[in-house]
Amino acid sequence: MRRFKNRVSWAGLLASTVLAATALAQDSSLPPLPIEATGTVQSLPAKYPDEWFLVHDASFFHMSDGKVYVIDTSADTVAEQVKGMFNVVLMGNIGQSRRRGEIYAAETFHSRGTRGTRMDVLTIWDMASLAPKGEVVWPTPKRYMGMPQRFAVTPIDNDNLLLVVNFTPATSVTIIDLDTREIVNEVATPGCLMAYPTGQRGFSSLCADGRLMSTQLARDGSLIKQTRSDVFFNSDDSPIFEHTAFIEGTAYFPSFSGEVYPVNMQGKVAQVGKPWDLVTKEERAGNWRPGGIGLIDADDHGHFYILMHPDGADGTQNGGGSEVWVFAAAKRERVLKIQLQAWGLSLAVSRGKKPMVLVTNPTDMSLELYDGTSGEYIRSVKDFGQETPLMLHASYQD
Amino acid sequence: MRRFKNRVSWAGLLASTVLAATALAQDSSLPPLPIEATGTVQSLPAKYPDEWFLVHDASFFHMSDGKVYVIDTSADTVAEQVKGMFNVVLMGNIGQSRRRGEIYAAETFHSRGTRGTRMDVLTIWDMASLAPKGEVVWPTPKRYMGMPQRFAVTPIDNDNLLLVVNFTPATSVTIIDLDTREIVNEVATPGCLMAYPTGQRGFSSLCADGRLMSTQLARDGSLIKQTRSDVFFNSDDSPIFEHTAFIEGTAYFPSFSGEVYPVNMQGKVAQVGKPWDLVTKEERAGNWRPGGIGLIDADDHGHFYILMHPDGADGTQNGGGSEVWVFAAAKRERVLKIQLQAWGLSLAVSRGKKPMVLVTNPTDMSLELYDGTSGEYIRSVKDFGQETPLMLHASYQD
Amino acid sequence: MNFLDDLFERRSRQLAQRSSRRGVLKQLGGLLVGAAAVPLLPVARAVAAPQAAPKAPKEMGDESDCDYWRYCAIDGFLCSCCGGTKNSCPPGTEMSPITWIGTCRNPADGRNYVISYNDCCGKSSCGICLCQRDEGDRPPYRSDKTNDINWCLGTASAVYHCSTAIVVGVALDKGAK
Amino acid sequence: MNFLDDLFERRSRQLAQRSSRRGVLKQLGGLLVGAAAVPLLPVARAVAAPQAAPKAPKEMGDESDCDYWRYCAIDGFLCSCCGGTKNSCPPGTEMSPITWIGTCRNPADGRNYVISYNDCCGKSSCGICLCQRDEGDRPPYRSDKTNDINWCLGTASAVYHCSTAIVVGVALDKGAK
Repeated sequence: MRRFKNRVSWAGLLASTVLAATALAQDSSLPPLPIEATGTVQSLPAKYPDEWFLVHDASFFHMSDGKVYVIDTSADTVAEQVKGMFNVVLMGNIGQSRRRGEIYAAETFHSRGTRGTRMDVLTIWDMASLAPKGEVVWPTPKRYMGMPQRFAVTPIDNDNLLLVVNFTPATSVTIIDLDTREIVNEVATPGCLMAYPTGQRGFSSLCADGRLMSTQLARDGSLIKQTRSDVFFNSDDSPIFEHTAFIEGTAYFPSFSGEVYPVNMQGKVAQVGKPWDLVTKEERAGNWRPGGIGLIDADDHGHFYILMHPDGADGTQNGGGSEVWVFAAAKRERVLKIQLQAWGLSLAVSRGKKPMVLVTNPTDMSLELYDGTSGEYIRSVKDFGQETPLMLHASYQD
Repeated sequence: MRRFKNRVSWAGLLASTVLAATALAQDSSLPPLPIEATGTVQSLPAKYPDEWFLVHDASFFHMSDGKVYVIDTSADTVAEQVKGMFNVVLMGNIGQSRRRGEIYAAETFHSRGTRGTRMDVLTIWDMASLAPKGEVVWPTPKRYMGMPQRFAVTPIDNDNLLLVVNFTPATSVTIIDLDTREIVNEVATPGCLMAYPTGQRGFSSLCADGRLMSTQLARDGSLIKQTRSDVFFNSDDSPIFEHTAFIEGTAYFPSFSGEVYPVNMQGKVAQVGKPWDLVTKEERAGNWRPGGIGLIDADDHGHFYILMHPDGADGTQNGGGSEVWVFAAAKRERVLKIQLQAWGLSLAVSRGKKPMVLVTNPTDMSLELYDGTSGEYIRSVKDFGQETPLMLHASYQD
Repeated sequence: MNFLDDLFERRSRQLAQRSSRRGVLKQLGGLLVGAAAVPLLPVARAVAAPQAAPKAPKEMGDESDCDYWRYCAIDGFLCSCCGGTKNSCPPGTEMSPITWIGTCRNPADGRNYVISYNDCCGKSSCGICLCQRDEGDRPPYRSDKTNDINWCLGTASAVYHCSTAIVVGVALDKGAK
Repeated sequence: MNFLDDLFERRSRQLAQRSSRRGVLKQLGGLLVGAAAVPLLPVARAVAAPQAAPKAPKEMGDESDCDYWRYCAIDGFLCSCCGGTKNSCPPGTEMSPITWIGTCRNPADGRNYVISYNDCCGKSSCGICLCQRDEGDRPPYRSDKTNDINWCLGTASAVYHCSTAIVVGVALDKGAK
């Protein structure tokens, strides 16, 4: 601290740096360094390793300059952790296709930065080059803009079709053919939002009236049928989060109050199962509840991970939690509690044999990595230029 | 500090806030609040008071989202200090016309945010409405992009013409008719940069070979004559800053080493006067030097204000200073030293009877206000959403 | 110790406020289908205060404070801190006509008022006085109650700047949200 | 005490680094007039190291550290920290062909090398490892020596992302800058 109170030391610091850099040993008999090529640009593997995450920094204070960083969480230093980035403008959303090696980003431009004509665009990023390889422009701008979501840009049908959620506030889903990169259809989803993959070629949406609506599509993206489920929750009194984790075709939707609704998405129509408790009676007395933005994710071993906080109340549901609880979904059993270093706002879980949990710590907007099996804290990812890394994605979101 | 270590307190904090808001006294016999209009938008005076400044936050970490805040430094709270803002995209520069009540911002857009077609635009902001009232588009993008400058967007000729500096790296000045809002000319300034108002209808530029080049224009913006001065400094060994303060038609250019060059800009051609020392022999021994970005500005009383730091060396010239020194220019006399709270990177001085000095403190990117007469620290302006407020402008830059 | 004060103030703000795009502005009505519609408000239009009334309508508190009564369901940057006021936009922005409605209790008269949270749009994040109060907030599928959506809809620009809180009536009952 | 460490690290970076748009990339030559030109470099092209040489060319230090020898005149975000390397761009960016040349001494062999600081362009500020070393920096009117200019010139996009430091030859003399 003293060095910042001492007003003359800063310049001195600079000067000493210079001296240090020239005071090393040297061997003048070494051959000179060769001339190096200019114009070299790095590339990445077409399929990202399990330890890599996509970190979506919506830049809440500079939304025109949102960023998605590709982060290798297995590395120790920021220079090794950061593999690259791309911009996503104005509260965008992303999706991924493992098969195509592509990342899809729904974003919005204005002809004069923050004003002028609005243009909604799906930008298709090549995972290996991190360069744009195509785009799809909305005929009328209407894409969903808000806090980042996992199921607002969703590939389905073995990644032949891409679904992008719209909100004007009328709700619909734009359907894009990923071979031709053209919009093939727009399906209204009255009163329902988001696009959770359902069956071979369909999706479900959560409805304000406490139902799920399942939409079946034909191969060309045309609408076959829309089916509404029975009412299974009350969005006033017992709301569920729009965030969910998929395990073997079942989507687990947590409720504000600490239950989880398993929804079988393997058929043409979502089948809502019986909810079960995430919390014990004692924990309920302490008002332990789920909370956060990207608050739930799954690993490859049948577990889902969810941010939990005590003293929950009306108003705490978006604030994150102090612990991550891990559940074996099929057994309805909690298998681990991870005490976070400070607090968590969003999380994502890596695929593969050794699940790792990456958590946004909102106290300093760093990311913290935890061992998903032992709960051990591994390391932090910080100082990567982030402002508000509000949504995390495992490198493949199957 | 304890409350952040206590992991359950955050939710409790929220809850108590809610309780506090409902625990106040009430009088139910009061008539109800009237229905209020929607759609109301505030406006500002056409001529800003002396205490107002334009704070240019180039947002170095989010340059697509640069901002200029209009700040009333006479107010105590951020809610009263912030009068409004507008965006300036990608390391823009601004100028002002008191007569027209306009702010000019040179900015750059790309058709896809950070990629696609580049477009350079001068946006004309109405000072009263802070809305854009016109724009001028460059036929070929070439405007100067870099750290913010005071003399890259310069009105001259009683604000009939506006000069905007270009750099490709070829250097030129685009001349805009402010009545018609059209580009009327582009004048090459080979080897010379910036546009310092000179004479009735001209400007001077600083040249790499240590000269000034003065350009005279006709009423329609066409070129009459360009005149190069003698060499008066060496840009390798005795460089001067491109930043300057105008006092009664004379521009004071500080040198890296602590001299100041008075340049009479009242005639058609810049006349370089004899340089004089800003530092005493003792101060020179301590390597007191000027430094910073917007490091010099003038008041209405013949004084200029300059950021100074001790232990100066090659490499410290852009880093700012621990003190502001005030000089009576005509007398070549230092009249005040202001010890800054921590450090200063840029400054601006208000017009009018009571000059006030606003300084960017780079340790927390706040602004600090000092009395220009007594040197007394008045208040800080902070928490206004700033990232890197690198250039400050008094509300009128005559 | 200004550095420390500053730090904790900042951490505090981050903890309390950055955790969500609080609804900023929200939408009238529930199931809007096909196109924007203007549903009926759960509002009894307040009678204008009589001119000669011995008592005047009253509010209390600081409108640049997140705890101010009108902000019970706001989320975003307070326009009061951005050159606007609690019920008007900063210069050069445009007020969104599509909003979310909250019901807040005025502690001065004990009444519940319907508050329309109109966003101001067309300039980027004001960045000042970020205020997150998630009371009654619901996920975005419940669009009439969500604050996670950008409500700069129906404006020339979709860019969010700050949020206002406008009294549009007295609530018929406390439950109306 | 992580909060404090963090704070001071941040302050330190701010003080040392944020104070200027360090030249990032700079331009060959002095008085470019009318159009971009490629002036002669003060460079003796280094002979490629002989294949069977008993000794190999050598560098020392951490290329993600601002103190690394090649960065003597750099200003900006180090591409080494952004998914690139000291002499290559991060994925999906484009290297600017127009650069500023610095002369840095390699402490491993005691030679002065001409370093070309090529910007990588087309994505916004990498935001990592901001490195400001103003040695030899001159104001923008001295464009061959300035680091206050955005050198994303001649690229498809003018948006600055990070800076590289590429060995383009051995300097004829120490004074060449």
